[in-house]
Amino acid sequence: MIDKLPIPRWARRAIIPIIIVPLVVLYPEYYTSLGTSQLIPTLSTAVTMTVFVCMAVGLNMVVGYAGLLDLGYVAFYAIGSYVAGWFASTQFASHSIVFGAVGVQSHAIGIHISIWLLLPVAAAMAAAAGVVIGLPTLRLRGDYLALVTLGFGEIIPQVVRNGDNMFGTGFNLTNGVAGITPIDPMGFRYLHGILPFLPDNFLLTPNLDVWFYRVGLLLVAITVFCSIRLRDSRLGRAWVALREDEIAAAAMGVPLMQVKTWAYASGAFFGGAAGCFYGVYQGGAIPDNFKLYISTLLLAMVILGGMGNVWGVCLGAAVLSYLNQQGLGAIGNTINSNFGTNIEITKYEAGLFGLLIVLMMLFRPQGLIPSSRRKAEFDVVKEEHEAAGVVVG
Amino acid sequence: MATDTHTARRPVLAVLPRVTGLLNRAVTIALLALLVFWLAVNFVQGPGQFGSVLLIGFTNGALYALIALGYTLVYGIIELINFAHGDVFMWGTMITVSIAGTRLGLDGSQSGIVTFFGVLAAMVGAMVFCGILNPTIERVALRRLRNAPRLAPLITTLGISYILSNAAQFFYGPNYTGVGAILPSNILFLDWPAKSLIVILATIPLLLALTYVVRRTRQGKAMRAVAQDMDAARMMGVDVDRTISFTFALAGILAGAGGTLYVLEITTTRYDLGQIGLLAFTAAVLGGIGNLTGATLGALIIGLIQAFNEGLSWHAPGEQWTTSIVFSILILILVFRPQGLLGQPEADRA
Amino acid sequence: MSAEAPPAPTANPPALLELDKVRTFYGRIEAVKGLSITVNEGEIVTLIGANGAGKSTTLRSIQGLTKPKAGTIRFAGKEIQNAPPHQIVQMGIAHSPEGRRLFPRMSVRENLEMGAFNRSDREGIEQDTEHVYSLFPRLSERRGQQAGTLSGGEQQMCSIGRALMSRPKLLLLDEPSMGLAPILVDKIFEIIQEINREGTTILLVEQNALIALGIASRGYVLETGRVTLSDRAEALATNDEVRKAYLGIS
Amino acid sequence: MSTEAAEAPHPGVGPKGAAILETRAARKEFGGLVACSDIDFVVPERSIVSLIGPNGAGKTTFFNMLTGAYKPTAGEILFAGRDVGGLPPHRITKLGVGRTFQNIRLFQTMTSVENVLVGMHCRLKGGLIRSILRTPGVRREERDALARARELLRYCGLSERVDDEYSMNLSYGDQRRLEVARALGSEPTLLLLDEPTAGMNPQESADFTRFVSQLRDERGLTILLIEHDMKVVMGVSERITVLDHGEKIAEGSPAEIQANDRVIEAYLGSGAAGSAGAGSGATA
Repeated sequence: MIDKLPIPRWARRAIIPIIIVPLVVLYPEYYTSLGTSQLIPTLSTAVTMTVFVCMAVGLNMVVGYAGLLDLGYVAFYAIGSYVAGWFASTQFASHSIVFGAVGVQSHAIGIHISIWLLLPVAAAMAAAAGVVIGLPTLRLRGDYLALVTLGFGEIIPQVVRNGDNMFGTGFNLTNGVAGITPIDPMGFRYLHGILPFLPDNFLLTPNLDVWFYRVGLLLVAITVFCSIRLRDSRLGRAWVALREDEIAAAAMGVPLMQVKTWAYASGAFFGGAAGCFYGVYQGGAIPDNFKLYISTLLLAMVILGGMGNVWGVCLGAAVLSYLNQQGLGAIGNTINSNFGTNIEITKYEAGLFGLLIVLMMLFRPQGLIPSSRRKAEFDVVKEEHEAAGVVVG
Repeated sequence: MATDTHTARRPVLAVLPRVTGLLNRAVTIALLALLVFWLAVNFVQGPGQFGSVLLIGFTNGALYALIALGYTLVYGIIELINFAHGDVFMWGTMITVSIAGTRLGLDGSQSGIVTFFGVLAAMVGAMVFCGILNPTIERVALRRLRNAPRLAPLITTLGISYILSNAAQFFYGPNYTGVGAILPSNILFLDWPAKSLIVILATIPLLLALTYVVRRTRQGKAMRAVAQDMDAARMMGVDVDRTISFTFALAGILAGAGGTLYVLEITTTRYDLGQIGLLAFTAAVLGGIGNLTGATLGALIIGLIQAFNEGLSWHAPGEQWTTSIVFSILILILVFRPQGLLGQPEADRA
Repeated sequence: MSAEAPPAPTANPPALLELDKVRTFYGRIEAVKGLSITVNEGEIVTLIGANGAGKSTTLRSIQGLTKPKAGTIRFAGKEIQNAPPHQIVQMGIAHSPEGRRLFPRMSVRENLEMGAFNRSDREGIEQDTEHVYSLFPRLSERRGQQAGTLSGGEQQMCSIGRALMSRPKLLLLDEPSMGLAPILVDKIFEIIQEINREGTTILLVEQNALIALGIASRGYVLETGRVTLSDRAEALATNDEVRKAYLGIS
Repeated sequence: MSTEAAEAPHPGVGPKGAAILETRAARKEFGGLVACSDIDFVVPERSIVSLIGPNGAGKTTFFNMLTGAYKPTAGEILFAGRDVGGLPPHRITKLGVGRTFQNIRLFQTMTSVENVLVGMHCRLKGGLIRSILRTPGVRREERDALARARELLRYCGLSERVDDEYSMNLSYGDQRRLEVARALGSEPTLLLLDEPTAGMNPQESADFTRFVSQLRDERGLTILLIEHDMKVVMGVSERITVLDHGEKIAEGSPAEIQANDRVIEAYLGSGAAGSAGAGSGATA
């Protein structure tokens, strides 16, 4: 429809962002007026959604752009969270280092570095881990590579779970199953000094969530921006070439190892930042959060949204993280209260989630908003498929 | 090393691979020596314990092999990691519990013959169930995606995995369920747990039967043909869809049998047991995915690693490190042999 | 020219294969656009045309590998456009595809056995295997060798031999000369003629129009999915346009 | 090699006639199988050399050694006087070896322009951080690269219409041309063409033959090609090397090769190049 209107190309491309961006940015201002339905995402859900969008867009660089299947992305999330845990809590009680942290006594035990400084640190450490994961796998192809990433995704959570007594030395790195908690606050308190019009209660939940949501959106904006810039760069082209045909890419002068490593590192970078932020928001780094389930959930977000397409991935991540966090439960409760049934929908969450994935793959395997490259690929596949007379169903 | 003759021309570059090559070899030998030493000390400290740990290792290995073969069969024919396979296996354990425990009430108190036929019935039941379940999954959810880019069917199997484990939770509840000790735990004077021996002995004919089917029968020939070139197989008159269904059925049957043996050995199971599939899949890759002997070998290695790690007493890291150790070893091996232990090197694609 | 004079078409031979207004899509591209051709019993018919003219797609449509969207394909009187490939093979159509498509990790012998996949007459299979070996003595020497390690010419022989193993009434040959040394091309085409003399009808797709027209009785010229010319082979070989476009003679 | 030596046709590294590529006893084994057996081979600067031989004679294996896809089991491969045996492919490309593939290997879901831009990868410098920031340098480089890519596409005879078309949607002939354009993107001094006329009709082959000569004459490239079409081979090459069973059995000018008994026996057949070579009529 919109294609037919006599609107210039740039304007057409601008219409959707012009509508959507204010809707998203101003969400905290109007969501209470949407009603009291449980289905309306709470601010806490909205913060979680921004975190997952960040991670999914990061993962998309590895999977969608470079075509490297990564089944262990949760490792970077974990690393990000633990960086926050180590450097902004009382974990290392033998030290007392305070640097830029807001709301922490200047002689508090433990290391307390401003979260704002830790975000890039966490991202960088995750990126370094991405390189480490990438290095031994550089000679591997396809599914072997996937398995190694899966392995790292299993090893890192296990290390943090067992890390309260590293190899029997008694050194407590991660505080084991209990995790590191609490983590220092983000430091929004500082705003009170510079923005005098803020009410006194702005630091109380849920008012505080508004600020987390804004920071989350900022992270999303940065991630998406970098992702698009990289996609359109020399490196981005090399990634697509690598995905299409490794041998031809190498013969055209693309250094495979370097380019793959950069893909892992850039993907991990944003996973680390998001993990750090989420750790602060949740107030702790808890091993139970870092399960294979998260890796697969993220992968599903990328694929359902439309692999390779940043906007599709954002949408996929928003939808799935909403469903995962609040939506499925809310839908169940709504059904129960309207039909007098007594379904404990949380019990079926995993199954429903699985069903959603399967149905989506059966009926729209190219994702919600596929990239044009994917679409081209799928069009051919679909036609061939119909031509081959494969019975559908 | 091929670079020897180049030494004069570019000394640094030519020597580098030699040095890293030597280093690699030295590290490998050192690691192996350490492993042997560790095992030897453990053996000397407690030969009896060592023996039973070895047996547990082989038993685990046999169980993993039955699951790993399912991964390898399916991967071999359509190059798909079937993430739902572990859950099919889990359903095999559930069906076994239903038949042997709930319906037949086996608990080890029955006579040998009753137990034997009861177990056999449970096993056949589990094999039939999984042998139908697996091709049904293929038919309903995967066939449509036969020509789609590879991640689409992969993610579908993830979804199915969630559905299967959730369904098990629905029918069997969120807690462990299981059977009594159906099999005797001692044989005569031997200190070894008999049930472990039985599990190993029951696995052998299954593996031989599989080998026969793949190597000798018409369907096996069709499977190999489809695996090597699907279109060419079609041109030869092979019904490709049927062959793929058959392969899924074979994988399911093995998983079903594995499920029964698992329940006999471990006696309990739960809806999330499918995660064990991860280890089995690792075994398949370790051995060289697509290679049947490789999957069995990989499964034995992983079974032994797990048993040594969890069972030995002298400086064994213990159960909480098993996954990390298994994956670390896998990564190490893949770095040196990217195609797995018995896998074929990547075909010449240039 | 080493090829012999083409056999004269018989008076009114029965049509073994008839394509009637067949349309086939490859991806989004309509590769075959309403194609009608006839192959009579005992003939060698060739399809010539540039790359992308739809020659291979036509063969794939006949074998049921790529289903036509419209039109009918009749083989020995029966409509087969909706039959699955394995049934079409059983009816008596065999295919030696472009690029040979052998099973690389099976031996020559196993490849030949795959060709007889739908047969169960052991003796007959044994006989036919020997017959293939007598047509291609090279294969006999290499019977235990993995097909993936054969040279190009040997692979081509194995591919044709494999197709013969189903005792086809109609043999579809796709680019048998591709990538072969000139010396081998002559040899392969001699054998193709011999196979034809033994009673197998052949539909030949070939880039090398000169040699194809040399052994065929009739030919069709395809351009972008349509037949633009059809005639007896000798007539095509002397047709000015064909000479210019496909024979490289101006 | 300067990375910015783009505009002018390549001056060439040395005087015409000096060897730009030389192999000494280059050998490749797979398991026990010897695919290339101790091949001595010389390609003079700015010449056009063909490699012929039956399928499976080791030609493509030999190519793969030259481009770094395979590491030679033994022997030396000297490019511009430097031993490149066993270097990774991208390094060899950067030194100035470009190639095309026997069965076209384009990046299918990339446009024609993008394909050529990937070919230019090793001549561009935009790194990760600077790409994100899109510094003026990167911006300029990208703009120039784009212009150069379009220029190369035109040079290879592709119309503007295909610039933004996915390469998978191009016609067969255009795909072949695009492969050459992509290889030229890396600014090679030596171009390896692996059966470039496979699947072309005689007309197209003849056009392509002219194009190969033009590449040498206008851009100063050295060209090594594997080819089955005797008309192309005899028409364009200055020297021909014949491989059979992984061994070099003959080497010389087209006329010498056509008259060589061993070549006739192993490859050409008694009808010589005249009868069977794809459509090469007696008028050739």
